[in-house]
Amino acid sequence: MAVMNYAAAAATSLGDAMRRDSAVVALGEDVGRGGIFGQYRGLQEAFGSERVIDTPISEATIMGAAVGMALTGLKPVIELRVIDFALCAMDEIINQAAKNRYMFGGQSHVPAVIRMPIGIWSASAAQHSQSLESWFTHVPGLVVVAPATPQDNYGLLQAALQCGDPVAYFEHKELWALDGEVDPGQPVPLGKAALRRSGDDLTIISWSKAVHWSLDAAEILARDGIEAEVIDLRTLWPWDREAVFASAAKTGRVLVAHEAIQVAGFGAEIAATLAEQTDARVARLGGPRAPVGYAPVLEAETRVTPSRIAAKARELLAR
Amino acid sequence: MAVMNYAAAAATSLGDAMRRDSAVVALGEDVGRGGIFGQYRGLQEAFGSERVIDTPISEATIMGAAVGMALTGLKPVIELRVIDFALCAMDEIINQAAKNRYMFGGQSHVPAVIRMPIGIWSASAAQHSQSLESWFTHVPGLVVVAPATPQDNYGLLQAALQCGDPVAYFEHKELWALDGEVDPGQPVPLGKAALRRSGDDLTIISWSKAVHWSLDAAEILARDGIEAEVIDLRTLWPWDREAVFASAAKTGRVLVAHEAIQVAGFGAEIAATLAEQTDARVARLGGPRAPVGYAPVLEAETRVTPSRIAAKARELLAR
Amino acid sequence: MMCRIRAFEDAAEEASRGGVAAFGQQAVGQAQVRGPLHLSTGQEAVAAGVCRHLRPNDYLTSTHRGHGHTLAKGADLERMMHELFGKATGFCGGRGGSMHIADFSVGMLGANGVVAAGIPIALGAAQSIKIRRVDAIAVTFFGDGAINRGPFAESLNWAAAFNLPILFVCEDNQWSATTKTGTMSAGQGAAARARSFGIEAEVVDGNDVGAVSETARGMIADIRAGKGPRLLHARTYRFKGHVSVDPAIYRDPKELEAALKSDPLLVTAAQLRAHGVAPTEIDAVLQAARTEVARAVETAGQAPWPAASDAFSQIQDTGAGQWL
Amino acid sequence: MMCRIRAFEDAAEEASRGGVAAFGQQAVGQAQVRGPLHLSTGQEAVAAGVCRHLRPNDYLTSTHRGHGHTLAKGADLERMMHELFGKATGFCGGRGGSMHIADFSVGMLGANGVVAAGIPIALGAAQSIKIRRVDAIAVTFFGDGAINRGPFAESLNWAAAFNLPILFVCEDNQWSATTKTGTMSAGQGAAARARSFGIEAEVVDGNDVGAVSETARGMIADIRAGKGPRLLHARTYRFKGHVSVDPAIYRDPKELEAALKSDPLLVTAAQLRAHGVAPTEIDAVLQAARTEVARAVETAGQAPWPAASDAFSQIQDTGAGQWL
Ligand SMILES: Cc1ncc(C[n+]2csc(CCOP(=O)(O)OP(=O)(O)O)c2C)c(N)n1
Ligand SMILES: Cc1ncc(C[n+]2csc(CCOP(=O)(O)OP(=O)(O)O)c2C)c(N)n1
Ligand SMILES: [Mg+2]
Ligand SMILES: [Mg+2]
Repeated sequence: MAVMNYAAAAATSLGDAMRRDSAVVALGEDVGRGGIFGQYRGLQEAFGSERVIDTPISEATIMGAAVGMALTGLKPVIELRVIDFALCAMDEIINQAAKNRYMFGGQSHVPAVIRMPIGIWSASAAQHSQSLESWFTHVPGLVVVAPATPQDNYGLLQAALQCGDPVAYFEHKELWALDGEVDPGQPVPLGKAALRRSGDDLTIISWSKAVHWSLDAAEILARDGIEAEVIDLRTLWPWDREAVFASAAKTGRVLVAHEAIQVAGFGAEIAATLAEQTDARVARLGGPRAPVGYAPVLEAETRVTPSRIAAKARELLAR
Repeated sequence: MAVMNYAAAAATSLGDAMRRDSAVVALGEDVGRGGIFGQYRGLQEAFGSERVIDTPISEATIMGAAVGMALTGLKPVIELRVIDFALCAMDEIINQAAKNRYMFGGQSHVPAVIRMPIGIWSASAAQHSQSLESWFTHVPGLVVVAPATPQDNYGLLQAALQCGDPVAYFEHKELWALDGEVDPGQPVPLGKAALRRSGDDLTIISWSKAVHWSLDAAEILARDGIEAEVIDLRTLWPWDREAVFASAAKTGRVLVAHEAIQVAGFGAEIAATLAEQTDARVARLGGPRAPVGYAPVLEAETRVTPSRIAAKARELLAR
Repeated sequence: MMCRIRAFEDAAEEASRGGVAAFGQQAVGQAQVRGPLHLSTGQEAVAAGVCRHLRPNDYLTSTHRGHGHTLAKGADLERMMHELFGKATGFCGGRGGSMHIADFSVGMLGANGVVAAGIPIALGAAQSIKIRRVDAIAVTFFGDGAINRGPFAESLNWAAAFNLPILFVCEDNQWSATTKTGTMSAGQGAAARARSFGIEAEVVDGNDVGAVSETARGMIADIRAGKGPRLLHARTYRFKGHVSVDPAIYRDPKELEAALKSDPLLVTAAQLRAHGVAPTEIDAVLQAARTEVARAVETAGQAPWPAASDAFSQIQDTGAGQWL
Repeated sequence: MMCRIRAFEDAAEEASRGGVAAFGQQAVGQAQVRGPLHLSTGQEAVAAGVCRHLRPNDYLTSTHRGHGHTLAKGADLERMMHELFGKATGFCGGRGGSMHIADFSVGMLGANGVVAAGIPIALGAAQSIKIRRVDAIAVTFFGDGAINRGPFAESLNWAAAFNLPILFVCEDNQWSATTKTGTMSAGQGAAARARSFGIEAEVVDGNDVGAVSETARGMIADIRAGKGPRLLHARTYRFKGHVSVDPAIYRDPKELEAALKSDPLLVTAAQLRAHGVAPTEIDAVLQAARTEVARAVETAGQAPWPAASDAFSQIQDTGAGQWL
């Protein structure tokens, strides 16, 4: 048990996995110097440049090569820096990594963890601020993960490396410095949500950085005696229906809050599923369908905030 | 007014646009020989190889170059063959074409029509059978279109070329040979759904090839006296809320049926919006979250069919 | 091997009539081999000449036109035909078909429906060989059109920067679908591009299996000796249309006519005759291949279809069973 | 021009302290220039030497490190600084910032946050020039690291295949973020790669504005004369970290020390002195630039922020107003 930040939790987790399993390797730009956010710190020193592999700026080939590595006995961790640049490697992720096993009738497996940090990274504007996790939930073959805490970043990375499937692994660009307790002995299973706060009046479902805003929103609501239950989904595919449905049955009202653009975001999937299968009232709050602007005032317009979540919750309660 | 197939309607429409507007050009692989589905037939002969441009197999650069063309006074029509290969050009579509105007504060515009046929193309297996239209509805800056008939392919292509925005234009891989009447004088506006069949018992919302299955499903239901209203959305972004909400108010039950994988498909957005804003009961039917297999029996499992739509409709009516 | 490939392609072509809608053709439904079928007829010498120097633990990636490569790498002909027929007994259990033919048991890591996509996969296999300190190499086949896609250049750079054990083979059939590749390719082709990354490269007559074999042998020996990547550019010709239903009306019939004169099977037959092999013996080889293929077609026709439930297996372990 | 770029970069750097979280630094919030700020300090001679031969109707695309290129293409310095401050009066109305600096009125079609993404855009502009029969050329700047991304190779091929009026300029500062580019780049670099596509290419000392200018002049004349694409590889050095907050502890301080000796401003000053220009005159130019920049910083500080509603304008016309 130690306090460390979200970036260090990832580096520690990867290091622990590499020590245990010689098949685990990491590759990507600038990983040798620890990654520009410290998320690979110390690893090349510990495991050498053959297992912590600096690469050219060749996203398509980074991902394609990782598929080749995975098919031949390795378990690559692929650094794509931010989801925005992962757009340069979509054929390799979607057509190659995700479909390989099925297409070849189970002759092959692609155990791989594809790190593609999401979210608004303050003042980084339209090409560095996207959250495209819902895209990957739409693609068969992929597991989709989005940790919100250092503990989960440690534990979910372990689980992702062990599961044997290609995992779209979404850290958040603004969580790197978040400190928290990390217990390496505490497993964090894929597909299990975490109850972050209990409440009876409504349920807020969230993941990644939006979990923290949701908790802040719950605080705001609590001042008026409204008790919100906050669920951190953690894994988007497969998502923890059991936890969500149980909470929905309890509160009868479910708000899904996420940073990604609301239109066709994963909130739509959850809300639609609830509408089809339960009597809960549903609402969503995601970003507007607008690129993220550079100036603080513009950026602020595209952010989902605690107060906006709280306002949306009140609206839902009034319905 | 003439009878022509869906491919010929597109070629005719593009030809008419090129005749009217010298800024319109087309580029992509094999367009000079008319495209492998005939969707560019006769155009290079008519307009020369400077305006109907054969390109190397370089999807990223096809799309990137088109952005440069659009920024400098042209209106490119970009042939990416199938959505599956468009994955090789995602940075250019998402980070460059879609965001350009906003990022540069309105100094620029990217009038462009990006043709990326969707759908299962029989016996073409996992890498040639995807329907990823929901991804593009999630991306600000883009208009999203999916014509179901020759008339709409003619008219929507006209509208797409005139709108001045980058348009993700999704023809269907199995509709090329579909014949229908085409009246070039009949405009088909963006953002307007088409009522394909009237009914009072439930509404089926659909687009692209699934419209035809939905109409067949309505026939099946009609045998049992169930009258389904069938709405062809035609434009996914902006979608025709007015038409959908009006029908939902009338029937009280809405089924969204699409070929794309159900999980995080655009049906989720429509269902979630209806659940948030109306009292209609909603249901979705999309493909399973599974890659499309080659053998007919496997492929059939991943197809949305008239009988499956009808069965889902009955389920919804029983709820 | 070349005869087996030719016999296979001819039989597959025969079984594919009406199997796909494109090039103005409609799918008629009752074809035994459905979907886009890309034949390597006329290009047999490249696959045969290169792969004879490979061991089962060497890795290979291929293209949409991958039957010849797969056979040459040692895959079972019958199971391949079964896969083309979409049967449960095929290599991919009917899930993949022609464009996704693969036999991982002999190191054949897959055909690919996306042009140039196999190249980085082989590159990764080569890096994996190095990391795991295995005595093997990786080989990747790709077309002349594929060299204009970014991943080819990225992979050349990477292979050279890491000195990886990989052989790049450009199988140049002069066409990219309906486009004459020369009109869309600048410079002196794949070999020149490889050399700009410091990779040794050679151009050979891809219709002469002896020439291909001889050059590949030397290059593969170098690669095994740790001398780094090599590129082989083999010039050949696509006898058929882009896919089996494509009548290829966009090309000058004279071009095909001329190319047929360098049919690699004829070239080899002539060489063998010059070495004193009796024509009947040569015919017998092709005859034997045709008999083998005919048997494969027959068993493929009788083999069972996959179960419908196979549509939902081998996708992923995590969350298996949850398809909606 | 070089002095104006230097003064601009120095001021921007000053205004950006604490402006972004990366490289172990935290954003403190009150910085005037926020977000990743990539400085071209030390690379001024490349922008200046190339762009002096361009006309306003020539097109230019740039990289994440695009201030120098933009100024050299003729953009207004003050409006640039306003954009870096995120103000309504900036070129992009505060929507873009440093990574998306652009001035379409002088043909500067944009910096780019994605490595190598500007290259195909310039290529398309060049094709557009040809289609519209305009008398102009396109130029694209990119880094040494960018040449390993596929779009660079794709664009070289395309430019040569279509004989387009485009100048490729590789601004080689020896580093790609925290990685020494040489370790990741095979072969003889950008020029060798261009030649493999049949594109004429030259390597110049990018710290010598005279040398850059002379070579660019010749190449641009050739391009204007319809002789097709050219590539210029200019060797220079990145004086600062990758972004302004990066202390660049990963590189040998001696390397920087040596590089500072070839500071393009010093090189030029020495040349001017040798031509009899008085040192005071030279100083005056830099001083004037610093004064101009100081004024820009001042007005930028006072300029108005964009309206919140600007977050929802200039996105798209079709469906405008529908953001949820
Ligand atoms: C990325 C991508 N773009 C386009 C296609 C469509 N396509 C399939 S094969 C082909 C031609 C490929 O030419 P070449 O590489 O020479 O291979 P050949 O077919 O001649 O064997 C094209 C354009 C594709 N499959 N993938
Ligand atoms: C496609 C892509 N990959 C990675 C990055 C992150 N990144 C930004 S700049 C940079 C280094 C670029 O090096 P170079 O091309 O030499 O330009 P320089 O920064 O030296 O000017 C990297 C890796 C990016 N912006 N885009
Ligand atoms: Mg070819
Ligand atoms: Mg550099």
